[in-house]
Amino acid sequence: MSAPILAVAGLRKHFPIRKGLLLREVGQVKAVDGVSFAVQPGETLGLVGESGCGKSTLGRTLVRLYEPTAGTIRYRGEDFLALSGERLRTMRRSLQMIFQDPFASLDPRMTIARILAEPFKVHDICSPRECLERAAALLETVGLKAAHLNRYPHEFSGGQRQRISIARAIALNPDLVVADEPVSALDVSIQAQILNLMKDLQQEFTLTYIFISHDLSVIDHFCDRIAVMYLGKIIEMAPREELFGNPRHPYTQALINAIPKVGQGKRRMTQALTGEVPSPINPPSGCHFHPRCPKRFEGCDSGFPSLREERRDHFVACRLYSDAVEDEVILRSTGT
Amino acid sequence: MSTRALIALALLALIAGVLAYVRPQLMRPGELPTNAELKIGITQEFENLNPIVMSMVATTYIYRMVGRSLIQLDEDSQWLPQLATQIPTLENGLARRVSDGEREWIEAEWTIHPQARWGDGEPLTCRDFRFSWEVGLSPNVGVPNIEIYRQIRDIHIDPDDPKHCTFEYREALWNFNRHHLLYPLPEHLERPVFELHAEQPEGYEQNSNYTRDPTNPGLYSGPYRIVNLGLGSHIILERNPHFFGEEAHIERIVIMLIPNTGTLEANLRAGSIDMVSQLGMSFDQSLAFANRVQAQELPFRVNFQPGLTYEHLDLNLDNPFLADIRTRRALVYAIDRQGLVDALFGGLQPAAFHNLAPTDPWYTEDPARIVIYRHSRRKANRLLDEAGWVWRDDGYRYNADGERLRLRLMTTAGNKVRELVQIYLQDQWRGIGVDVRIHNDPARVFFGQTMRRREYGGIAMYAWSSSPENNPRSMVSSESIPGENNGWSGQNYPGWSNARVDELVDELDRSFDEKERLDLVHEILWHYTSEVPVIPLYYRSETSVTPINLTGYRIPGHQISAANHVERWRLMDAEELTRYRSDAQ
Amino acid sequence: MTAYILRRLLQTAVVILLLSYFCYLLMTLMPGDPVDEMIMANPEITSADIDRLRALHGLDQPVWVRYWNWASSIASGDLGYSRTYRVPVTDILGPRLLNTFVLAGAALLVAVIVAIPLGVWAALRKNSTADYVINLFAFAGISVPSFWIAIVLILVFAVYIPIFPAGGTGSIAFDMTPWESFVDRLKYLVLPVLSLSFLSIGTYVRYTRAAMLESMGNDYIRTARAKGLGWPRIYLMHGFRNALIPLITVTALSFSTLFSGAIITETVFAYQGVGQLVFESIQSNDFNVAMVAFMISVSMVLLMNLIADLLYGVADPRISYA
Amino acid sequence: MSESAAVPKVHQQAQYEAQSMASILLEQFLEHRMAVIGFSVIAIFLAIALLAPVISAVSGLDPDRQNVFNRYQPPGSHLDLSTHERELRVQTFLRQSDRSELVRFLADRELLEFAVDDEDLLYELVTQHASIHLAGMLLELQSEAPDSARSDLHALRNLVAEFRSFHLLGTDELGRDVLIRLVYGTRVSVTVGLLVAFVSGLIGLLVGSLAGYYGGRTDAILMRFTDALLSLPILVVLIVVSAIDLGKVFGGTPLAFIVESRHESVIKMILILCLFSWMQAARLVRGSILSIKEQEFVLAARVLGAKDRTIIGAHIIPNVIAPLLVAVTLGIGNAILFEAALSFLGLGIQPPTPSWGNMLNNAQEMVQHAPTLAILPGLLILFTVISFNYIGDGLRDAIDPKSIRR
Amino acid sequence: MPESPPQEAVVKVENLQTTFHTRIGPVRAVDGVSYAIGKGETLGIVGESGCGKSVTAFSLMRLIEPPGEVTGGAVWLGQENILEASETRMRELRGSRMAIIFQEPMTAFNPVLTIGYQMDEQISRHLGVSRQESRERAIDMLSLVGIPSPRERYANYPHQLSGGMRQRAMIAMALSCDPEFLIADEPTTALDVTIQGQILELIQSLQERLSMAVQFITHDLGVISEISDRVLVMYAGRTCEVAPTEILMSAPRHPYTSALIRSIPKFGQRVSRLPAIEGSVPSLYELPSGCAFQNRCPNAGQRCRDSHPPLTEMASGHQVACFHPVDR
Repeated sequence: MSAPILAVAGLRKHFPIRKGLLLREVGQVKAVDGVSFAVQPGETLGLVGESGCGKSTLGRTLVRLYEPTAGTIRYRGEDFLALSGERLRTMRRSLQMIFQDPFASLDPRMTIARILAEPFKVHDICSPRECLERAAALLETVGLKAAHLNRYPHEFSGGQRQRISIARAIALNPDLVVADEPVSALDVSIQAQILNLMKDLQQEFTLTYIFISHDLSVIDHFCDRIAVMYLGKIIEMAPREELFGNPRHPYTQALINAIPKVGQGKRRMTQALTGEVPSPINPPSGCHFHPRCPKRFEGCDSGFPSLREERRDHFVACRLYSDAVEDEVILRSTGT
Repeated sequence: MSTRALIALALLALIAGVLAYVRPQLMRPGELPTNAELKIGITQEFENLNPIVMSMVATTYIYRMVGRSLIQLDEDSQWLPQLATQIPTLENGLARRVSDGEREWIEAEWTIHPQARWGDGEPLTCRDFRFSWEVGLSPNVGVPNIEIYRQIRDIHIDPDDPKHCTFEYREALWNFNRHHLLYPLPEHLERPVFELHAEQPEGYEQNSNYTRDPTNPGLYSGPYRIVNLGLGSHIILERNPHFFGEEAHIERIVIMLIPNTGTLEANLRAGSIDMVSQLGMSFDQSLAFANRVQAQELPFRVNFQPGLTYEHLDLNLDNPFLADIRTRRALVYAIDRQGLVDALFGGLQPAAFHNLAPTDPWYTEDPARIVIYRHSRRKANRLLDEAGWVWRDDGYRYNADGERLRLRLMTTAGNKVRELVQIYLQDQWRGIGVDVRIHNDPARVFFGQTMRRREYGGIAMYAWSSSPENNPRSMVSSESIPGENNGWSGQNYPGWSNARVDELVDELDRSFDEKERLDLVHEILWHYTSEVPVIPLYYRSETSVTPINLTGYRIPGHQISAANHVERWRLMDAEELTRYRSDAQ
Repeated sequence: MTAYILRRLLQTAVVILLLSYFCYLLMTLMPGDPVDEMIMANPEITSADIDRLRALHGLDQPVWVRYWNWASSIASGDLGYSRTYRVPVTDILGPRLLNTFVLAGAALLVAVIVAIPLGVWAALRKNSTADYVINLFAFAGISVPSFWIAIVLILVFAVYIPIFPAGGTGSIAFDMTPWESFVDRLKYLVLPVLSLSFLSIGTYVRYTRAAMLESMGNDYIRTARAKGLGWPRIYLMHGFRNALIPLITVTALSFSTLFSGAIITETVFAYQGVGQLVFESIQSNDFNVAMVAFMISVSMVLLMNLIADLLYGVADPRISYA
Repeated sequence: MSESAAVPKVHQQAQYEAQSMASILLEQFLEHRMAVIGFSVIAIFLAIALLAPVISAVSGLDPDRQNVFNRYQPPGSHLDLSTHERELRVQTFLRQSDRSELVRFLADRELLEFAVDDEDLLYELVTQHASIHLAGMLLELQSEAPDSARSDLHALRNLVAEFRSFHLLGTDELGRDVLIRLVYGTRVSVTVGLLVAFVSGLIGLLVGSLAGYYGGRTDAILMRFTDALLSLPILVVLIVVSAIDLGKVFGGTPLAFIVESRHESVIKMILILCLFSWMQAARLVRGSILSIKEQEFVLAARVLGAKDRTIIGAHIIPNVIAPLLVAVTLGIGNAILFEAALSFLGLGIQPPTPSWGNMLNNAQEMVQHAPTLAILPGLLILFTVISFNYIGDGLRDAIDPKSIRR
Repeated sequence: MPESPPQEAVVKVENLQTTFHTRIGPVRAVDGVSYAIGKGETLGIVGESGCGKSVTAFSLMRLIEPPGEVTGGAVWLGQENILEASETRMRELRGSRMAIIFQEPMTAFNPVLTIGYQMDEQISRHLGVSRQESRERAIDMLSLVGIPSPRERYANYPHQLSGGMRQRAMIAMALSCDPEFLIADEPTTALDVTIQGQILELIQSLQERLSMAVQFITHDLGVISEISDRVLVMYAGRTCEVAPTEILMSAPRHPYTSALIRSIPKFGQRVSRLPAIEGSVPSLYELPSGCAFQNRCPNAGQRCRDSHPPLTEMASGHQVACFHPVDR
């Protein structure tokens, strides 16, 4: 088992809710609430969940766009959260992010040349002239033409912009890229192009991806290992075939069941999950999922079940499989 | 009406564009005002009419209609008794010089008019004067000018006749009897208030009947009394049935405060006021209005009367440039005062040679007694040449040190006439190479700070208004130069110091001989005009607009306003007016 | 809701307190003081007199002492004494306040009545000639100097076509019936109200138009059309109802502008209102009057802000004041 | 594996021409008809303002030259110069070079027998006669003049020819030409407007960026302060503040030169207006920063490791500038209006410096006697402000991100 | 269950053309689309963004606003060509005989009016019933779409409901006047996958109960294949292919349809690389002459560049607009 490139333990990100004259904290949005996992070099970890489950917050916390409330992030064994200043800036080079909205993620007032040269400028890597050359090379790497360099983002289609975003993310030769719903804003015919591009880049630059999406089909296609999130917590995590072939958690089962499947013809949608995702400000007691769970039983409403390795590399947090309730146990790193 | 208004609004832009070429339509006020009511417009704020604390000019104007003082000045600048029956003088024996060997003072016998009564019928006696004197000396009452009361050491009321009393003065001054500013207060109404609040600062003013119950008829002793008072808005007067003098002709007088001169004029033309008092239009406006009255035969008369107000320039003698008398004289010579008054005032405000007004009995224009500077740019230039100021190509003069002859000219901001004159002067002095910079302060800053502390650096323009036969001590005596030593008192703002003049002002106070006083004054004037600490400009004229049928009206040209004779005002009817006009022709 | 109002009132009170000190400081930073008024009126006043009067009025004390005295007397309900008019401030302020409310209220009403239909019309006929004309009118409204429009109004309606009085608050007469005096007051109000509302009309037309355009571009308008609703219902209940939300704020917040405008309007028309009084009292150093009027206006503005927020909540159910 | 094989080629999108941001904005701005008209008006006014000295030189009109005997003349008047002004000119004429031959010649012609000395000859000559006659007289003398005096005589005749001036818009309360004063007034008013808007935009940018970027307590304090200032009735505050004497504020400091300058009141006006007109801009900047700060492109820059300074400079400021520019443009109009209002009340620009506002100051009471004096400056203010407002409107439309995306 | 062409069409669209008059010139957003939907049938319309599927829906409701305009064709609702109907008549039809559900339930509801009010105005407008009756009906509809405690929800504002509930309310409102024709314009795109399932189930069950004709618009091939009887594929404003769902999904004939189906990741069918369609959808401003798909099409020939391929019937109910259809 090789050393994980990224190991996260007990990560929490709570957003305070402030109110009143003195802006006192009256509550917290527990967007990420005790998440632990590890990523092996070169693999693609999928994070899947419905809106509001905290997957994007988790992604942003991983690259320290948000400072976590608690927990640790170790990058190649080094405590990423302890870094600051110049060391942090240097470390950032190997940890990049791709954003969801191809329209918002490019500064509308910059040319593509400036956008792509920015990573080099920020780290003072090369002369302006060389920056431009590198930017042109990047553009070609992601399948655009160097001639596009002096255009503005608004002159490109969504797919092209997402290519530019990807180009910017890989500019500094990162090891790990967090991709936050990189294809969900794109047309179906463009999705495939981008997914293929990302795959190609992964091979070419031996990238590790953390791929965040709400679309199980995309996740299924793209990821090696998948973590399912619900209200700030990982409730199931397993390699792809294992998870989809043998989902254990009732929520995962319901999710898989809800996916509309192409080519199966008209069918009656049944067994759809009832109810909706509760608010992360006041999550249900016990297992957050229990109010919607078709298999709930007595006891599900007290103590959140801990994430346990139910089978090899298959972790589930559900009382159906173990009575263990979560405490501050930090999970050992897992790997293939 | 609203339809008309709407249509008019739609045409607004069009009308505005062509206005310049449209001859304004004549607007005739409906009918001539009658003796039933006269509406007077003023632009200056007035306060409540407590005579002892009033300090605004508009208030004194109005007060003259509702209250009387001990003596008065008539339109010909003659001192006459008003509430008194007679003015005591040394000559008529009612006053005498008294001495206890150490000090000398005067005692004078005053008798109040036997018919004099307050508006509620209560007799007006020496007690009321004694009471007002008491109040005036109270440390908790904000009397503007305490000297009026302080000069009297005591008032002894005849125990048998409260209408008769003796004033005991502190000093023996020749002008002891000038009590035109000594007003009675109705003791029967005001004493209780005063006694209740005497210990509290401003307690009397705040609780006086003049403040709390201004329409109480017992507060007023003049031909009119107040029936309605809207501070900052209007005041309505009606004939006082208890007035002891001749009965007023006009039944009701409404005084409306319209602070904006343009609006004032529009109101006059629209007929919502009949008359504009002296405290109304600006001079420029009056001039233009007079032309219009003539051209369009409007039923108004525009009155101009040169007054005691003397506009002048103070030269700061601490300024190194102005310390040189040649520079000062050059500045006088360079100004065409006659040209100034002709051009800006249509010649209706007379040019001044010195500080005394033409209506003052002490006035002189005799070239043998004063120095007269007739406009001559050449003389001015020569003087500056002599003083070492040489022309440079930029059109200004420079001294040997390369300093430009630059002076700051200050006046009260917002006074349009002064600002006009200022610009005129700036232009005139540019002609002799003097660079004059204009810098104006708001009036309160100008008088409260700039002048009082003599911070004006170069030249300051403002006016003095003094009663006739007034000792100019506070303007010319070296003791009156404001400074630390005298607590910034006095109005010798130029900082002029002349030992002989100091002697002369002292002598003037002590001289009881009219002829001798005249000589003393003229000697002061000679020094004053010769050394030019001050450049006289012109005497301000008071202007007013009256309805064409108003008779008995005259602007006196001194500080006791036309309203003093309000009971003589009369509005002729149309027939009488025609007769009057044909008589005049 | 109550808690919210209380909290806001508390905040407002703090702001008013701080602003009052700031204003007091500003006032005293102005050179000169009330006694200087007397000096101007009376050249024969002596320096001793001046010092005596200054001490009498407490003007020789340091600023914060004077502020403290002033503030504590205000707190005890005594608004002070006007040195210009020599009466209690309440006596002079009361009627003026009423006049200004009448003026500002009428102007606001006129502005709203004129501007909102125009704005809605312009929005519904976007890019039509009517839209251009209304826009031009609105731009003229926000661009014209208010004193100038006042002068032009006087020139046109009081001088050339003399149908309205040139200035003043009302005729001074005894023998008017209540109806006559009402009409009389109305006549005096027309020109000031016109000139004061001109600016507001411009502002409101622009905001109404923008809000209406924005509202009409929303998806729910399409829903309303898809439901088969008639145009009046779509415009009013769906379009305008939503445009109202920003408008309420703008209207309430324009109070400050209206007050500033009132100073000019009242000065030009010699209208006896607070605006003119503030100007006069600042000019003549009548601190008590100026401060009280000033504080009233600031409080009004802050109060209007609060009311705007509350109305916002009424108009928009999405806002809650928990 | 090779890139070309792995990465699908994207078709060249021929439909987009490479276009700079500025040209896109320009194109969109040009679509706003009123904004273009407004811009042209402003351009003309600016040109007039810049060329004021040239206009003055060409027309021979001077904003400060008085003609006090010809006050309040209606538009289209032909007037003679004031005596004083003529004297001044002769004085200059005499100082230019030795004119003794000319003076002697004129004296010989017994035109000026009463004069005291030679120099006064000319003063008397030019002040005693109407300039039309004078020019005729001098023309007649031309043939008789000796060679030595001929050129001087010619020069004198040219000088005299200028004594008659034409006043297209009439004269004001001191007989000054209204047109040229309006031209110079444009200078002052527009300068005040531009400077105030620019400086308060800068202040607003500073305060707003501090508040918006750092947030928290800095934000709370700065914004409460801004809100408090906004709740003040601005005109009242301006009235109070304009009474404060700069001389006392700057006395003894290096800024004292301001007080000494000819344009003290202009500078004071600018300072005062700047102090109280940055709040809207600050709020605007703060608002846009708050939204831009959360935009993904800023997050992306942070992930790249960009420093705060870089992010502010490269991403936030450029994106804030555009809306700020709109606010500044609209602010120009407001500043001009405030300047005019204060000058109208006599608290702003002090005479003799002409500004549109102070030209109106005197005009109100004379509105019935000289309506042009009241109408013209007001119209200019209206046109200028409305133009700036339309330009602002056009800019706002142009920079609207919705329209940039097409 | 094999689908047969509808015997009696509730709605029939013939050669619909919708044009937008833009600055650059007129743009055909919908160009000659024809189809018919029978009672109880669901027609799925699928395509990428900008292909004109929503514009088709709005054209049918005559909700296109300037600068857009329906420039040709006919839409028969029963015996009536509604493109020629007066606006007054349209107002009667909209919301009563034909209704639409929008993509984003948050913005489609007026935020400042209660759900109940917004339903009432439609019910009382079309059914002319009393306040009380319309209220009862609205509450009935709310409970019909599975909203718990409908009486309370009736008085709620839209923001007080969750996304799924809002969409249910939207459906309740659309169906409140018993429409015979329902357009669902991407009704589940904004929803989470579990909620999407619920909504799809609801639409299905309601359609069965009310036997409406449903036009279901989406870009999601998974959704479309699960809900619709027939599918119409649009590309750049034109129809590429119409076929019964199962046939289309299993044996698409148009190269675009075929590539599109292959390019999406399908759950449980793993491939190492997705066969992507190269390039991107051409802008409507600069459509090439001939087939709009020519630049991305592997089969394209000269003929494709010269002229539009007509929609031809390949098999019963299977029409394809292609000169070089994919062989199966």
